[in-house]
Order: sequence, then C-alpha cells, then structure tokens
Amino acid sequence: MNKPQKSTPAASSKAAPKPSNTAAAGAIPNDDGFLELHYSMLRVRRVEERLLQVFSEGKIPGFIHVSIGQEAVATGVCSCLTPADTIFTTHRGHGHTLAKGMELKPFMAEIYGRANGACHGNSGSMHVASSEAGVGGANGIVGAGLPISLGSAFASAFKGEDSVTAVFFGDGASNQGTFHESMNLAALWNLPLIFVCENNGWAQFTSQKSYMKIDSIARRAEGYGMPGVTVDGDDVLQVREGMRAAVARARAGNGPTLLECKTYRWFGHYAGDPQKYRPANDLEQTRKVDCIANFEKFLIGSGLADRGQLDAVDAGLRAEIDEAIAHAEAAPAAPRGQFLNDVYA
Amino acid sequence: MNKPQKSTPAASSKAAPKPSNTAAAGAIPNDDGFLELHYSMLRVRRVEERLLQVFSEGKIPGFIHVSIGQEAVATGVCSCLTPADTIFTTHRGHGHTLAKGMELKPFMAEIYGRANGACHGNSGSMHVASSEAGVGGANGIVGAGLPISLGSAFASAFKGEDSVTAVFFGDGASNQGTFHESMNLAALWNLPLIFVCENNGWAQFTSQKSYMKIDSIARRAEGYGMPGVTVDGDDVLQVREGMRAAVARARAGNGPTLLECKTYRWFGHYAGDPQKYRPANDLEQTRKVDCIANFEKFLIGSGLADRGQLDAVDAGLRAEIDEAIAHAEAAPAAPRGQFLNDVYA
Amino acid sequence: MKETRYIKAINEALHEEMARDETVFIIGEDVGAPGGAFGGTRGLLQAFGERRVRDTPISESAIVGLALGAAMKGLRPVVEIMFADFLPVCMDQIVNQIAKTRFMFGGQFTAPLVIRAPGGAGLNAGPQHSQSLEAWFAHIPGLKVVMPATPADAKGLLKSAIRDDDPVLFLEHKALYATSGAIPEEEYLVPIGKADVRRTGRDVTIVTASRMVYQTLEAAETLAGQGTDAEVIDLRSLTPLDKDAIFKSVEKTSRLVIAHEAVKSFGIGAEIAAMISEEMIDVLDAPIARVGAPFSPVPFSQEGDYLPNASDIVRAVEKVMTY
Amino acid sequence: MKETRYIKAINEALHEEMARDETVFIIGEDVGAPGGAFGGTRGLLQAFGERRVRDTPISESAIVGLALGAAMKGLRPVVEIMFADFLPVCMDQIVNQIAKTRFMFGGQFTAPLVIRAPGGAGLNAGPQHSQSLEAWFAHIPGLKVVMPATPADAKGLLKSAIRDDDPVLFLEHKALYATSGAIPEEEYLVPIGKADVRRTGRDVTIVTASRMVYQTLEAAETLAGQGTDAEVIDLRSLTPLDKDAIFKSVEKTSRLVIAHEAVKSFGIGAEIAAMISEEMIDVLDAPIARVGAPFSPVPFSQEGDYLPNASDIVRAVEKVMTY
Ligand SMILES: Cc1ncc(C[n+]2csc(CCOP(=O)(O)OP(=O)(O)O)c2C)c(N)n1
Ligand SMILES: Cc1ncc(C[n+]2csc(CCOP(=O)(O)OP(=O)(O)O)c2C)c(N)n1
Ligand SMILES: [Mg+2]
Ligand SMILES: [Mg+2]
Repeated sequence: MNKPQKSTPAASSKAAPKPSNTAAAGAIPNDDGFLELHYSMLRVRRVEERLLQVFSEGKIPGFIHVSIGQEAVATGVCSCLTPADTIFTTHRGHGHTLAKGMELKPFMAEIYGRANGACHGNSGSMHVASSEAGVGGANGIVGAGLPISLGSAFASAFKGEDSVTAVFFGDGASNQGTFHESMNLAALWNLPLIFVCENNGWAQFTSQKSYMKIDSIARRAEGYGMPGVTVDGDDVLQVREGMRAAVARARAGNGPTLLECKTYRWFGHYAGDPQKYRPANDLEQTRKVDCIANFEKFLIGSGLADRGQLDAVDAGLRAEIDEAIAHAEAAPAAPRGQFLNDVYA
Repeated sequence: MNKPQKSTPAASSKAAPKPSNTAAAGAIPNDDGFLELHYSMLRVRRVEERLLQVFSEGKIPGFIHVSIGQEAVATGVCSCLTPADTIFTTHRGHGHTLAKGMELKPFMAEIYGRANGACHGNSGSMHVASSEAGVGGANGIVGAGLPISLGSAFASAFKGEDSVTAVFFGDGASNQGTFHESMNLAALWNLPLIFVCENNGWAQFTSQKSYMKIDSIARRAEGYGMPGVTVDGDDVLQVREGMRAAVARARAGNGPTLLECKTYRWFGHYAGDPQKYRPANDLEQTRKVDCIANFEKFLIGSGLADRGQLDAVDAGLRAEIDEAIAHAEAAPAAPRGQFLNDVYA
Repeated sequence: MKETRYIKAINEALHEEMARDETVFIIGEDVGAPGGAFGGTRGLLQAFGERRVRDTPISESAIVGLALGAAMKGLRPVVEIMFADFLPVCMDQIVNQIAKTRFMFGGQFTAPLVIRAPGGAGLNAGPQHSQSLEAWFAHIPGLKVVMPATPADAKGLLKSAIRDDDPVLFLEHKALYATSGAIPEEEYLVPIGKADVRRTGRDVTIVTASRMVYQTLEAAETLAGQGTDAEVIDLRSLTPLDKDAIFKSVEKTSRLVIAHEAVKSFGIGAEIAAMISEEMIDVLDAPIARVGAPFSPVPFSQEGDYLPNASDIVRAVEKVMTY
Repeated sequence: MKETRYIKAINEALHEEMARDETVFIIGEDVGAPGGAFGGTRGLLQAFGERRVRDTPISESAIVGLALGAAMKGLRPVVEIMFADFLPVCMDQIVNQIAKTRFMFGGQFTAPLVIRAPGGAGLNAGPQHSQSLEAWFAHIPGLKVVMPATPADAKGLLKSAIRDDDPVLFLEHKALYATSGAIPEEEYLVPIGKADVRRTGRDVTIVTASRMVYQTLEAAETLAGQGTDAEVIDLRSLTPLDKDAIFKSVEKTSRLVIAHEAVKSFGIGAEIAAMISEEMIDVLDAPIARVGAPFSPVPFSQEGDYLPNASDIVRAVEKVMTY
C-alpha cells in the first residue's frame, strides 16, 4: 500500500481516513485531510477501472456496477466516519465500501467469487461486506438497505455508543416504500443515522424525470420532520462539509439528516451496458465534471501537492491493485459444498 | 327509504348525493345539497350505532371497526363524486361505502356473512365492496388500498373518461411504504386521484405523536410535487369544499391532491375495544366535536330545516336500517362449499 | 406445573428472556402500553422501559429491517407482526435480507432475531387475517420456523428462539391464545427442531402441528373408540424438521396421515408425504393421506365449512386403515 | 415453424396481444424505450405509444397494485417485475390483494392481469437474483402459475395468460432467454393447465418444468443409452396442475422422479410426490425420488456446485430403477 505521506497510524490502516480534527497535524499546512480525500477517491477510481477491465476479459462472474465519476460522494461521506461507524450500501457500492476502509484483498477476492473472499465467494460484487471496516453490506434489492440501517443506528443508541450509521441509496431507490418508512422511523426516534442519497440522475435505463416529479430529493425530508440538505456531490469538500454537520448532529443525539449528493453516472448501469437509451450528449456533459481532476487542480493550485506527488500516489495504488488482483486470481475456488456452511450457525 | 324531501331522482337513488350544481333546485332557498349531506351523515351514524348494538349481541361474526364521529369526512368527500367515480377504503370503511351510495341490504347481509351479502359472505365488514356504487373495496391490510387506487385512476385516464378515484386511508396508514410509492406515481402521472387522509389521531391503540414527528400529513405532499390541503374533517362543508377543488383539479386532468381531514375517533379501534390505553379526558374531549349535531344546529339556525324535519329523516333511516337488519338476519347462511365458486372465473 | 394460557406463556417467556439478557428488545405495533394486539407483550413496557419495548409506526418493512440491523450489531430483537397475513408486507426483509444475512456475508454478520406472528383462522377474521403461510417460510434456507401448539411449547420454544443464533419465525395461532395448558413452574427450554409425540399408538401415524394438534387428538380419541390406535406427532418446528421422529413412528405404524390447517396443495404435508415416499415407501401398508384446507382463501363467515376438522382426520385415517 | 429465441417469443406474444386487444397495457421498470432489462418489451413503446407502455419508478408495490386497480376496471395489464426475487417486495399486493380480489368481492371485481418475472439461476447473479420461488405462489388460491420451458410455450402461454380472466403469474427463466426453439408461424395459444409430454418412455416418469426440462431431456438421453426409457413431463403450469397427465404417465411407468431447480425441501416436487403417494401408491414399483437444490441460498460463484443437473437426475432415476 502506498498511502499519502501523511498516512493515518498503522493500527487504523484499515479504517476510513479520519476527519481532520482527529488526524495528526500533517506536513502540509492547512491540510484538512485533503491528501487523504484525494487518495481515497483515486483508489476507488483505479479499482473500478481495473474491475471494468477484468470484467470485460470475462474474469468476473455475474455482473458489476461501477461508480466511476461518483467517487467524491463515497469519499466525502466516509471521511467523516470512524471504523466504529457503520455504512450500508447498494448494488453500486464498491466506492462506499473502499472509502469506508475495507481491505482490498478480501474485497477483490469476493468479487472474483473466491473462497477467501470476504463473503467466501457466496455473494460477489452485489453483497460485499466487511464487519471489520463497518460495512454492513451492499444489497441487491433496491431500497432494502434503508430499513436495515435503522437497526444499526438503533443499536448505537441502545448501547449508549456515539457511533453513527450512514446508508447510501440512489435517486431511484428514493421511490421505494422502504425509503419512506425508514425516514419516518429515523426521524421519530431521533436515530443517529445519515441518509445519503447519491443522486446520479439515473435509475438503471431511465432518467430521473421519468420517475419523479421533483428534482431535489432533499425536499422529501420535511415530510418527516427531518432536515434535508443538497450538496454538489462532485465536490468532495462540499460533501464532507454536509456530512460533517450531519454526523455532528447525529453524534450529539439530535437525530438523522437526509444528505442528497448530486452527481453523474459516467458509465452504464452495469458493466457492459451499451446505454442505447442514453442521449449521446448526456454522456459527454456528464464526463465534463470529474471530481478527481477538479480536486487535483485545487490541490496543485493551492500548493498542497504537486503533480509528481499525486502521480506517486497513483502508482502506489496501481501496485496495490495489481497485488489484490493477483491475490484474487491465484485464490482457489470454494471447495465443493462449502457454501452450505454459511446457511446456519 | 326515507330520503330528505329534495331527494335525487329515483334512477340515481343508489348513487351518492350529488353536488348542488347538478341537483335540481330545492324547496329551501340556498340549499347547496345541505339536506343530503345531513341525510348521508346521519345514515352512517345510525347504521354504525346499530352495528355496534347487534355486534355486542353476538350477531356478527369476526370484528368490526366503526367510524362514528367521522361521518363528515365520508359524506363531504363522497358528495363530490358520481356513481362513475370509484372509491377505495379501509377496515374502517362503512361510512365511506354508504356515503358513496351502496345499498344497505347487500351491505348489511355481507357484514352478517350471509350468502346474499354483496360479497357472498366471503368477506364481512373488512372487505365490503360494491361495483354498482363504485366502491372498490374495503381492505384489511393497512395502506394496501393506495396502490390499487392508482390503477382505477389510471384506467379512467386510459379510457379517456373524466371519472375520478378517491382513496381513503388513515393517519397510521400514511407511514406505510405504499403511501409513498402511490403518492409519487400519482403525482408523476397526473392521475385523477384524490388521496383522502382521514386523520383521526389514532392508529389502533397508539396515538399519532408516537408514530410520526409531524402533525399534518398534508406536509408530505410537497415531496411529490403534489398539492396538499388540510381541512377540518368535522365540518362537512369544509371537507366538501376541499374535495370539490380536488375533484375539479382531477377531472380537468391536472392530477392528484392530498386532502387531509382532521377528525376524531369516538370509539375504540374495534367494536368492544376497552380502550385502556386511552387517556380518559381524550375521549371526553373527542366527543365534544359532533359533526352531525353541529351541522343540525347550522341547518336549524339558518332556517334550512327544523327539528321535526330532521327527526323525520332520522325516523326514516331507522326504519330503513331495521329493514336491512331484518333482511340480513332472515337470510340463509351460504350453502356448503359455496365459497369455492368465487376463487376462479 | 401451573395452568397457563398460551398467550400468557408467551408473555412469560418474553419477561424471562428480557430479564436474563440485556440485549433482548421488543419491537412492533402497539407492543408498548397496550401490550400487543393479543396481549403478548403485556407488562413489558412497565418492567423494562421504553428503551427495550418499542412501539412503532405501521411500517412492517422498517420494523423487520430495523430488527435485522440491530441483530447484525449484536442485539436480540423480538419483533411482533400483528397477524401472520402481514408477513407478505415485509417479505423482502424476511426472505431476501434476514434469511440470507449470514450466508451473503460469509458469517461476518448474523441475524439472531425472532419474528412472532399469529396465523390461522378461528376468529372469523376473513381472508386477509386468517392464513396459514408456514410452507413458504419452510422453503427458505436460513430461517428457522417454529409453530407451537401448547402453552408449554410456546414458552419453551420462544425462549429457545430468542437464544438461537439464527433468525426464527415464531408462528403462533391466534385461536390458541385463549387456550390453557400446564407448564412447568421452573425455568425450562424446549429445543427447536424436536417434534413431540402427543399420543403413542401402533396403527397409524398422524403428523400435525399448531392448532390442528387438538383436532388430531380429538380424532385419535374417536378412532380409539373404533379400535384404531393412532400415534400423534406434533412437529413443533418445521425448520429444522424432526425427520427422525416422523420416520421412527411410520416405521412402527406403517401408515401415515398428515393434517394441517393451511391449504392442502403445496402445504407442509406435501413435504412430509414426499419424504416418506422417497425414503420409506416400502414400510407403508397403505397410501398416505393429507388433510388440509381446500384451495380457496379463508372465507369470513364459512370458516366451519372451510377448516379441516377432527372428522376430516377420522375419515382420512379410516381410508388409510381400510386400504 | 420458425426458430425463435425465448425472449423474442415473449416479445411477439406481447406485440400480438396488444394489437389484438386495446385494453392490454404494459407496466414496469424500464419497459419503455429500453425495452425491459432482458428485452421482453422491446419495440412495444414504438408500436403502441406511451399510453400503453408505461415506464415506472422503482416502486414494485405501486406497480402491481396499479395493475390490480386497472384490471378491476376492465383493463388487462401485463406487469414486468425485473427479477422474480423482487416479488417479495410486492408480495402483499400479489397474495393478499390480487389473488383474493374475485373471492373477497364475491365476483363483483376481478383481476385479469399478468405478472411476468424471470426466476432461476444460471447467470451468477447471486443469492438475491437467482431464486425459484414458484412453490409459494402455487400454494395461493386465486392465482394461476405458469412456467414455460420453450419459446413456443412461452409465446403460447403468455397469450393465453393475457386472455385469462384470472390473474396469472408468468415465471420466465432468465437463463432461457437466449435459448432458441421452433415456434409456429401462425397464431396459436397454449392452454394454461396442460402439461406436455416432452419425451415418451415406458420405464420411469420424470416430472419437471422450466429450465430443468433441458437437464431432464439430457438425462433421458443418457439413460436411454443405459437402456432406461424415461418419459419426460413438462408441467408448464403449476396452477392449474395437470394431474391427469402425471397420473397417466405414472400409471404406465410405475416409477416417478421429480426434478426442479428450486430448493428441494417444500418445493413443488413435494406436492407431486404427495399426490402420487396419496392416490396412486399401489402402482409404484419403487420409491419416488426428487431432485432439487440443496437447502441454501443460491451462491454467487458456486452455481455449478449448487444447481441440480442432468447427472443428479440420472442418479435419481438409477436409484429408482434399481430398486
Ligand atoms: C426492488 C428492486 N427493484 C428493481 C431492481 C433492479 N435495479 C437494480 S439497480 C436499479 C436502479 C437503481 O437506481 P438508483 O437507486 O438511482 O441507483 P443507481 O444505480 O443510480 O446507483 C434497478 C431498477 C432491484 N435490484 N431491486
Ligand atoms: C399491514 C397492516 N399492519 C397492521 C394492521 C393492523 N391494524 C389494523 S387497523 C390499524 C390502525 C390503522 O390506523 P389508521 O390508518 O390511522 O386508521 P384508523 O383505524 O384510525 O381509521 C392497524 C395497525 C393491518 N391491518 N395491516
Ligand atoms: Mg441513480
Ligand atoms: Mg387513524
């Protein structure tokens, strides 16, 4: 692993990058964890680019959904969380999961369906989880993570811990009944829960205006007596700021927040999606907003990093990913009937 | 039947009282269908009072839920609908069903579970329906009528008819996922549908503040891009006015409205409910608001009716109800195995 | 032993397990001050406070999902779903989430929770409040499914369910709530996955569960009067299913009748008949017979006509005996 | 006859029925311009316009409920649910509402609608996208349940389903979508409730459905090479179930194997085995054997290990033959 110079201590190397107030003072003045944000976003991007490649080579069973272009959401949100906090994510969950601090090897081996994957190869991309990193699981049923996240937040309160829970869901998912029930219950019980709506404007092959009349999902918060905030999901600092406030609120026992992060889906719904349904210029427009390139420009422009330094981070990440891929590809398939061991205690 | 003097023509005697603009000019000046409103409310009340009585005598199988005290909602809403319009209702649906114009005999026979009941005795109080009167059915699953009502409204639009649909649901039901999905879809597709939330402050044994943080459910409409209106559900004229506007909107193709009618539940959740969970003064307070007594005061005060006239209506209703009860009690039980005929076409 | 009502036995189990284990909590509609629609959670709010007894909005998916998330974090939720007919409202959470949690996450997270729900007819509650849907859940790997017939089993099985590390669907029978039976004074558990021989007999095995245990015992008495000695097996659990108990009995009697209240077609009786027809057909001296409800929703007023009863069981046994 | 892919056959049925009957409309997620997640509704939007081809939000309960309300008012909705695994999300609407509409309302309202949903594994789609849940629906009175194996049946049965006055759950198999088969050039219907004898044989009856028909036919070829002549019955419909076809075949062969992809326990094979063990046990020359999936969710990468296949069927038949 080739983390940014100001890396967090070894003990928490599995953990999410910490918010600046808990991080040690860094070498670069005014670094409010900026390099870690960059590292996290780039890690997600490089991993998913690589996944697209190996998927297209037929090395991964099933299907995968990438979040390329949306890395600022995963990173901004998870940068405000500690390993004791929990996230729940979706079919498009690689970014959230990695940003939350999941180790790359068990992650990759799971996506490859190997016995040494985090879930023993039972589940693949759509259900990656890590109890260690506080990732309560990706979910293949749209909207189904929302009710489950209630319980995680409830347990924190029940035990008197100040940990919080964040649940990611899409704009499409916000029309599932589970969204409504979960928002109401979380508001009612003041649960330490952050509802992170990753609004990328698409649900599978359909664009947002075809499935809802309003354009800002945050407007729905009011109907539950919950604050709703919309941020630019392509600006990692805005996401982090919105999330910080929401987390502070939750940790202080003041209840949940709906944080809507507006972003763009750069690729198809799933890897290999020909996207015939998508207007050509939409894709073009979309790719004009690159959260990572923008953030690098900011870092370099403010003298917080230079190109060479960022390239070194990139090279380190690529090496880490190579290693994880090699690990997954070398791993044995699960032994016959192994899956039966995971059905009951 | 002993309808108010200015009764609607015989042909539509099964239909809901019509809004005044379609009614013939009456004997009493400025009568905007007032006597029909009174008749409808009183009919619901007398029927349910009688149901409570025969239920307590053990004559009705299963359980029943009465809406006594809430008659202004049923009446105000249904007074704006024609037989071509459709309603969907709930476990607490007697009032809506009668106000929509269902004949009393098949209604009563169904509640008694007789073969000549509207549903052949298969269903009882919780699923009374009338295709003739445009009652798409009561429903035993809280919130389940909402999605179904979408289809009824959709069919009107699909066929190019100007009929509308109204769906009744409780404050408790507004926390079911089906509420959310239905509101969103109706708003999105501009369906000719009126969401009538009968907010009586209770869901079974639990009061509203225990299950939602907001007190006005109409606030939720905004999150779907739908107008939301709250009216005093104990004032039949206010309900009618709110409903008239919503129906006009729907008939004109301008889409759905959420109409919240605030009212009180006079009795327990079900007939026989000892209501130990209910603060003593709550019940007392509740009964101070009597939509029928208030409306009678208004009618008499404005010279639109005198006591004798109203008493005659009452007497007529009692006679009609006696007849329906006698009809139901005299009816045979369903023949053995008859229910099997209704499973498939 | 003390005479106790079924619903009271359930209530006692909840009291005891909550006192024993701080991580147990109750969640459901009207479970707090009202004590549940049928009284199962009575007194719990007073005894354990609002932190551990949670009244909810009418949001079954959220309730059940919340239980799952809490269980994944080490709590032991006991959910009350007011009628088993409402389980379809939160079916995704039960079947796609709870049942698969341990499996999907390779054991990293587990779902030690209990969902209590009353099924069955008998109160003229009509087609949406009277169903017996246990066969669905028995078909789903990852769930345990229990359906006690007696107060003693209700208490002992519920205590076991709460202590179980897997999710347990605990199917009560609403028409049994008011029935009484003897239960031990001292603390006890009834193991999940063990059937109970309610009556020993040599001529025919009748496998049954839940409320139908009583109709079966009644039928067995009638049959005894006719000289037929029936063995009555109360399954108590569907998952795990006590195959041994069934097989041992059929080995002895060579005749099998299965009786349940659910619709006969594709009901749990089918699985039991199939198991025997696969593994023990040679010991059978007669065809198997199943007793179950006709292929129809439960009618409101005609429950008596619809529900399988003791005479139906007697007739089925007679058929099997005179073969 | 023309060689046609399974998904194309479905698409043709939809085109033809929409052209024939103005009241038919399509509703589901991504069914419009994208033509459905698997291409089932391709071209319908272009041919019939937005009025009759309705893309929806991700709101399965609302979609299915909407279909019911529209059907009650005389339309004939065809719903697409993207994966059969999502049926639990809208289970209440299917089981408590749609299935019971005619019954609850004494025939005043009916629910002539079709719900199409692909089940089954084969694409490594993992535990929440690979299930075979047909046994649940076969247990519910009021629904018809169909699961075609071939393009010809898919088309003919879907047309029948759309014309049927009862609600039909139409279970496609996602791993069959890309398979081809001959279908008639001219218009035709396949009746709901009639099984098809895919292969006649004298020694053993193998009852199966959906994708497992192919594994069964493969097994039958292997068995033929070993001198065992298997009759293969493709059920096509579960409700109504073609008991006659099964009984007639077993009468002839005296041996029965049932093979399905769903979890074996409490699966549809149980009902078929039970029926025979109740009504025809005396004609059996051997125990019945069932082939089905083990008691586990469908694993992501180990599908090959998990899924029942032709060798499993051969082994089951061998066991039954050598008895
Ligand atoms: C209950 C359910 N319905 C439908 C699907 C199929 N599906 C998978 S992802 C998806 C779109 C989700 O859109 P959104 O929530 O916006 O998330 P995004 O893919 O944009 O991240 C759909 C329809 C599903 N998995 N589960
Ligand atoms: C899905 C579901 N959950 C729970 C119930 C039990 N139940 C029946 S009525 C009711 C309260 C409904 O409250 P509300 O919607 O406010 O209607 P009201 O009874 O006040 O008219 C409950 C919880 C049910 N029938 N269906
Ligand atoms: Mg999206
Ligand atoms: Mg209420």
